[in-house]
Amino acid sequence: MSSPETWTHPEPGAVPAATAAQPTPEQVIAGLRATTEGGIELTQLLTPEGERVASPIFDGFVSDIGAEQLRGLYRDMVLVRRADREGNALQRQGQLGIWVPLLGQEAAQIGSGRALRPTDMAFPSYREHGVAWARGVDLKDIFGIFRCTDQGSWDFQGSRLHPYTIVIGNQVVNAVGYAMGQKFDGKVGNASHEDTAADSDEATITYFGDGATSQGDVHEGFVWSSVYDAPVVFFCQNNQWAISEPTERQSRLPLYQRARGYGFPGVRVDGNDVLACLAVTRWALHTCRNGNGPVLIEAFTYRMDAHTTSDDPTRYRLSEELEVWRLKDPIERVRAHLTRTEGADQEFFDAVDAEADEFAVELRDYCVNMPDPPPERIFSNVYAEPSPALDAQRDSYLSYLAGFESTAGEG
Amino acid sequence: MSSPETWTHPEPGAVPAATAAQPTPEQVIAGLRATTEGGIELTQLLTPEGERVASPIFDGFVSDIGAEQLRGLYRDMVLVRRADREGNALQRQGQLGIWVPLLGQEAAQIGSGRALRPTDMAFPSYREHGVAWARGVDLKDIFGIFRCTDQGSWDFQGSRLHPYTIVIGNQVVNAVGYAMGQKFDGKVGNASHEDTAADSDEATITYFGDGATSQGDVHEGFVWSSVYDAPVVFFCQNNQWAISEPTERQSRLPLYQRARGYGFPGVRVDGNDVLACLAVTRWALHTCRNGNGPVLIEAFTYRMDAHTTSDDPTRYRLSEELEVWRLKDPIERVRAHLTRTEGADQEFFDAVDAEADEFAVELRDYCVNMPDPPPERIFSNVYAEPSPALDAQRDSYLSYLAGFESTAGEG
Amino acid sequence: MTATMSRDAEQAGQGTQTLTIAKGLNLGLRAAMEADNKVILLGEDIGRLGGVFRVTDGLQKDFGEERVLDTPLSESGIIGAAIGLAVRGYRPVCEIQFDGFIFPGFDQIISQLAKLHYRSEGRISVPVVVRVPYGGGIGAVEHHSESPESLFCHIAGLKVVSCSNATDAYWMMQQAIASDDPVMFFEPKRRYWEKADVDTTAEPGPLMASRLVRRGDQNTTKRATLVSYGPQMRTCLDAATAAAEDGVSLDVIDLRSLSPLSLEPVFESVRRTGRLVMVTEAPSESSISSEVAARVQQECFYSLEAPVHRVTGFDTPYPPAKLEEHYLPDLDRVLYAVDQTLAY
Amino acid sequence: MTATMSRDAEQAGQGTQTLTIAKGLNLGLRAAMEADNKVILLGEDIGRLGGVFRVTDGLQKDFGEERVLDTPLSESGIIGAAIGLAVRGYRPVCEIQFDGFIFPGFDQIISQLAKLHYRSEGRISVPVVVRVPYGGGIGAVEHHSESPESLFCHIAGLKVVSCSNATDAYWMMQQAIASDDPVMFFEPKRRYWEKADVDTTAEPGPLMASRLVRRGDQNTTKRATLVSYGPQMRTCLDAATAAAEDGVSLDVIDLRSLSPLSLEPVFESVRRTGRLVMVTEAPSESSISSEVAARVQQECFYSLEAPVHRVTGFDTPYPPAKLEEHYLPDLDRVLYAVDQTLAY
Ligand SMILES: Cc1ncc(C[n+]2csc(CCOP(=O)(O)OP(=O)(O)O)c2C)c(N)n1
Ligand SMILES: Cc1ncc(C[n+]2csc(CCOP(=O)(O)OP(=O)(O)O)c2C)c(N)n1
Ligand SMILES: [Mg+2]
Ligand SMILES: [Mg+2]
Repeated sequence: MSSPETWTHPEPGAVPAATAAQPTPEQVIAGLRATTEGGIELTQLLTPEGERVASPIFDGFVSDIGAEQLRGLYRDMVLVRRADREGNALQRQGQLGIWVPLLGQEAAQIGSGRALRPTDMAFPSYREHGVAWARGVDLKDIFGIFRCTDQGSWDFQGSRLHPYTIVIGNQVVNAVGYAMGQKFDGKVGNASHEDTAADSDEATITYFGDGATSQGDVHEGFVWSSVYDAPVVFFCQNNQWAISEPTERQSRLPLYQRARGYGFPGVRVDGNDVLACLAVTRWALHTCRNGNGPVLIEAFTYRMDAHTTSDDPTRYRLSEELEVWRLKDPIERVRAHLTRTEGADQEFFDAVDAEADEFAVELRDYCVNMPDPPPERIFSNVYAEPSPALDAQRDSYLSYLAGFESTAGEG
Repeated sequence: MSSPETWTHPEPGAVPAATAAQPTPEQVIAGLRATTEGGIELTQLLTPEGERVASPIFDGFVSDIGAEQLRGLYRDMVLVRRADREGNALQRQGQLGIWVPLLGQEAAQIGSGRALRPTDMAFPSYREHGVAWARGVDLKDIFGIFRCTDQGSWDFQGSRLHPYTIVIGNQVVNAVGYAMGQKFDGKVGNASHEDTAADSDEATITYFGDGATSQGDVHEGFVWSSVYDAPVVFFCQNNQWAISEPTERQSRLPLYQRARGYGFPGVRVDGNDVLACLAVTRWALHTCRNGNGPVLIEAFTYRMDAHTTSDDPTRYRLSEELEVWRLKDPIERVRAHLTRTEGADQEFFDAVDAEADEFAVELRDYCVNMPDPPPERIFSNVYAEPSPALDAQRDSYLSYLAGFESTAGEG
Repeated sequence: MTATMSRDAEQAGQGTQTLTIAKGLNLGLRAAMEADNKVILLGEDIGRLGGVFRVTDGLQKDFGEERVLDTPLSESGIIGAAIGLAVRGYRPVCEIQFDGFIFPGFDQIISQLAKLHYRSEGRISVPVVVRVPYGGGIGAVEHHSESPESLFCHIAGLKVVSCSNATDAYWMMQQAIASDDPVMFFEPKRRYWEKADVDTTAEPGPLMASRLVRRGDQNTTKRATLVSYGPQMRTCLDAATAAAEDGVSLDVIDLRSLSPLSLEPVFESVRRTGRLVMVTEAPSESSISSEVAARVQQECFYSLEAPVHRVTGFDTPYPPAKLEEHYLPDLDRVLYAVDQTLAY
Repeated sequence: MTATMSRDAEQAGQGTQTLTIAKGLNLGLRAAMEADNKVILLGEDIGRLGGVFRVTDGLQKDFGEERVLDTPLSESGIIGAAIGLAVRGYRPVCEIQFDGFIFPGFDQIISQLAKLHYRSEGRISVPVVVRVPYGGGIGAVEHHSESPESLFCHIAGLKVVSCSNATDAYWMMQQAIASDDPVMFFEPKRRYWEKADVDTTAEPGPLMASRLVRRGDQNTTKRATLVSYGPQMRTCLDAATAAAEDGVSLDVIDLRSLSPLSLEPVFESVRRTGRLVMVTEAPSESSISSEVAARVQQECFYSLEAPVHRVTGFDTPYPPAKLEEHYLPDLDRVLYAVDQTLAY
């Protein structure tokens, strides 16, 4: 009784159903317990060793990705990882209040992020620095969040990357609302033929974690999008952990199968395979743009660092786990592939590394020189329209502050 | 691309997925649009014409239901319907503020309610008068809710029927918590063999509607119960409507299939077939008691009356729909079966009707004589422990009131 | 919008008409939808049924299913989707069916709706209106008679308003929709059927302002100020009339804007009368009535001849409706409070 | 409970010890779990990790996975399941990881937790404790520094308490768990590491009581009362010390119980000092600070020589943490307010 199909034809006398406490081996492999195995339904185009695997279903979605494009994806991942490591370092040196590392999730974020068209919209969670990069957001604008000088300062509408959201899962319904708007605006289903999508067609993607799938809002997003055929891709990065809790605390089944209950496609992709993430996300966006409604993608990946710089993962997970996942590193497999199959030489890799070094310096310089916001900021933009009551609070506080200054001046 | 199985193996070049706006005929029949067809996976033991249909899976769960027991179920349904009609009448006559009719849902409620053991627990929504009856609750104690004298006044713990809940779906997580408690108390999985359940084993059932399935809390209940193997039966009465909204506003797929995404069984039963509801619920409770965790039952039924006495369904649904469902009346099919197959005669039916008449009179008498609660009630039981602040509010209000009386006495 | 327009469509902008509050809201919504095709309504049963109070009656018929959405039964989804639509450039108006059902959508209101403009440093506006029929007095079962407005008054970034008459219903609804800020719009459901003459041509003053609606006789020695809003305005106006017969002269102020508060008219009045009775059916603890009292004692310290007196719902859950006449402030309780404050 | 008990197990009930607030809470939880095996903890990361603040450190190890549950990431589920467990006879203690994450669980708190005892006419008790680390000053990102306690103070049926020191942490936690009412337990997260000597043998006074923690010199002419709770108690005590050096004598009161309020000690003090400064980092509008002001002006009208003065967080969302030193009341702002009120 371990396959969902049979659960709609229950056999009361048959063997007991698998339970969360006693999962079947099949369930364990499918991702119930933290594991490196994605199971047989995992879509992979590049093996950890860098070999290209054919996929009749998804190859068509990356037919334009040649050696040059692959180098681009490699560079994206290296730069983003370097920025991420710099974030960690800056936090350790007291330049940031906290850092939320993406280490290990570069492929999931770059692959999906690069699948977007400029007109598509993205609603991130808080770890999506790679997506931000792919959207063309200057990563400097991310650092203010973690330095606690601001709450995100890029051009949200221009870049079509919504602000980060920290309350787990609650951006998901916002993304669905946005996608409904795309549909109401006539930006969906304009293609003359199923194989194409019109240039004017749009879609939305939203990012969340394995832990987030337990939240009511994610469910409500699933319901709304399927009922309104909203063009939204739910991109769940299953990095195996929600802080200290493994995925088994959230589900009996592999998470991509959650979509089955709502009547829209759910697929699992190797989240450490940038090519597969690109292909599968492109396919999903295509489906959305054509008016078929939502798609759930589970990117099976791993959080290789702590949850945040405040976290100490040695308290809850074994280092062996990390070792096994290191062998599946998202960057290494592209490097291997480029070297073996696409003739990339050391010079190329050195050049990318050098660029990354420069990038890190640039970020650091920016970050350490970031000015504190003025106290007025506390009171600004609470409302779009003026509020005399709040203005009075501001004025009174500022004149109180000025009092100190003048006293200081006198003293 | 209309079957969930294929959605985990997407074929990007294939025909487009069905959408909510353009459902496949199969989806329509399966319950996407309000319909009388439950689809091929509907479990039915008694046809609308009263014929007994064999079910290798479920027959074993009603092998003890002979002619006498069926008469009992018939009587249950007739009495409950009569109480329900009396509720409507009392509201029309100004004796109740509102009434929430169960007309058409008698089989779903009596079948599932009678499946419970005394030690099982039930968490109802607000329409479960039939469940209350089956739990042995005096229906008089329901009427105060709708007369607005109280908010339920039966012995909640003794009857193991929790108070009615009006906020849609939010009792579902409470039920799951209770079921977790049953498990922690060692009241689950004590049978020596899979076919039986130990006398000490318990389970919980919770009731909600088709509309409720969209709420985040119902989802969180699904997640928690599957993760903790909580012995809880989710009994969804799909009566085709959430006030004025048909089920298609809530889901693309038949609702019982929602369970597929969580990894526990979901079944659809003919909600107008009391025998099938009894059998399927007994099976589900059995599964729960044995420690296999939750089960979702979708009882495919119909709300034959208005949403409440405040509602006017002619504004949003066609009377033809009601006509078709009348042919599937839950009481009529048992009556036909008893007459044709079990040799029940007119005398039996007359006796039940007479009992129902008496019952109605009794309820009416009780109801119209129900005293208003005293003003002190406003202040009592806000806290389990005394609150001086609130006592002061009470005393001040009561002495204010007393002031009127003394003035009135003087005047 | 379909070609055949209902009669209502012609009713907006036609000079003075006698309207109920419900109809005023309905015509206000209609006018806003006609003026801006980005205005879109979301809610449970608001389309085909026209809402359980018929406030959206006829709108889906005239504006179509993509502008008046019968949504899934999911309040977090309603607010959350509205936010997304607002980010996309729409001006969504959500209906929460009853006061007690707003809580499943609370997180979206607090964490997203109220904060997006602030956290984005003004780059994103979320002009969402959340309509909440609120308050008791309709003989309903649980969760259908609550007054949760104080909770929203505590949250920065939200505008909280309440109308008390058909004219305000008509105009404030349009002003709320036109506002670039999120607005919690509390509708006094038990007054939905109260009528007034509404001039649908002359737009009145600003949305976020309190209003002195009755000025007491300044020559009387027994004077006080009554402050209220929404459903209790009727009670206060009746009390003022009754008090006048007894030689007590009351200023009556309709707060209209509950947050941010605009208390100048209150201060001005209290400085004249020296006495304030604040009336609301919401519970008193940590509430809007506490706020008014706190602010008035601060601003009018030397003018007050008696402490600010509050007449409120009790600090209990809303009781079974058979008891609501005791729970809800009424004419007698207001007059009694006035007497008490005068006797101070 | 496993056979091998950690060293902590021995720490409870051992006379006077120096404890941090976090450790006081931890030992309080432990003592309650030992005393009653129906006490059960639910929350995110509270088991293996011991909570992000380590307040539940070691408890899963000693009491097992069925008494310390690492739950799904779902706050409505946490509160909702706790309610069901309470109905079953358990005494659940929920941890909400940070203040800003309580809102997804708000509906369960408002509609179920606060009301079950009332609506069941006392037939059902829901002795659930909801622990909420709250307040700012820790340099955190959004939603990690909020003070939402006023919202809960407005809701009848909930007890709302906050501890400000290790002794209260230890005892109030046990008292809250022993209470048959639902208790919202607000923990001053930025003071978690402040130490005090705690006597773990002598149970102090009742949970629902305010306490005069410092009595000013009655012979000084410059006198006022400071009222606060939770994280701002430290600030107020420091302010009182500083003021004393300047010849200003301050009574300092720790509210402890935020709802229902027990204000007698406040009234008593204000009747002596004639002046009140209420300090809280929560926003001011429609809040607990409004309530204290409203009640004090009512009860102490003739004693007040200046209006009740409030020092609070501003009516804005919590700002980026680089600005929190401006947002949070500090020694200077409290002293400035004292001066202002004295100058009145
Ligand atoms: C509503 C809410 N509850 C709790 C938290 C605290 N919290 C922050 S991240 C996190 C775990 C999230 O896990 P997952 O969804 O898998 O995302 P990941 O961090 O692994 O990317 C938790 C519990 C929060 N931010 N929001
Ligand atoms: C949270 C919440 N939102 C809205 C309502 C108002 N309401 C009461 S019943 C109902 C429809 C419920 O439909 P369904 O779940 O199918 O149950 P049924 O009434 O058909 O039995 C609605 C919207 C409510 N009670 N609670
Ligand atoms: Mg994760
Ligand atoms: Mg229904």
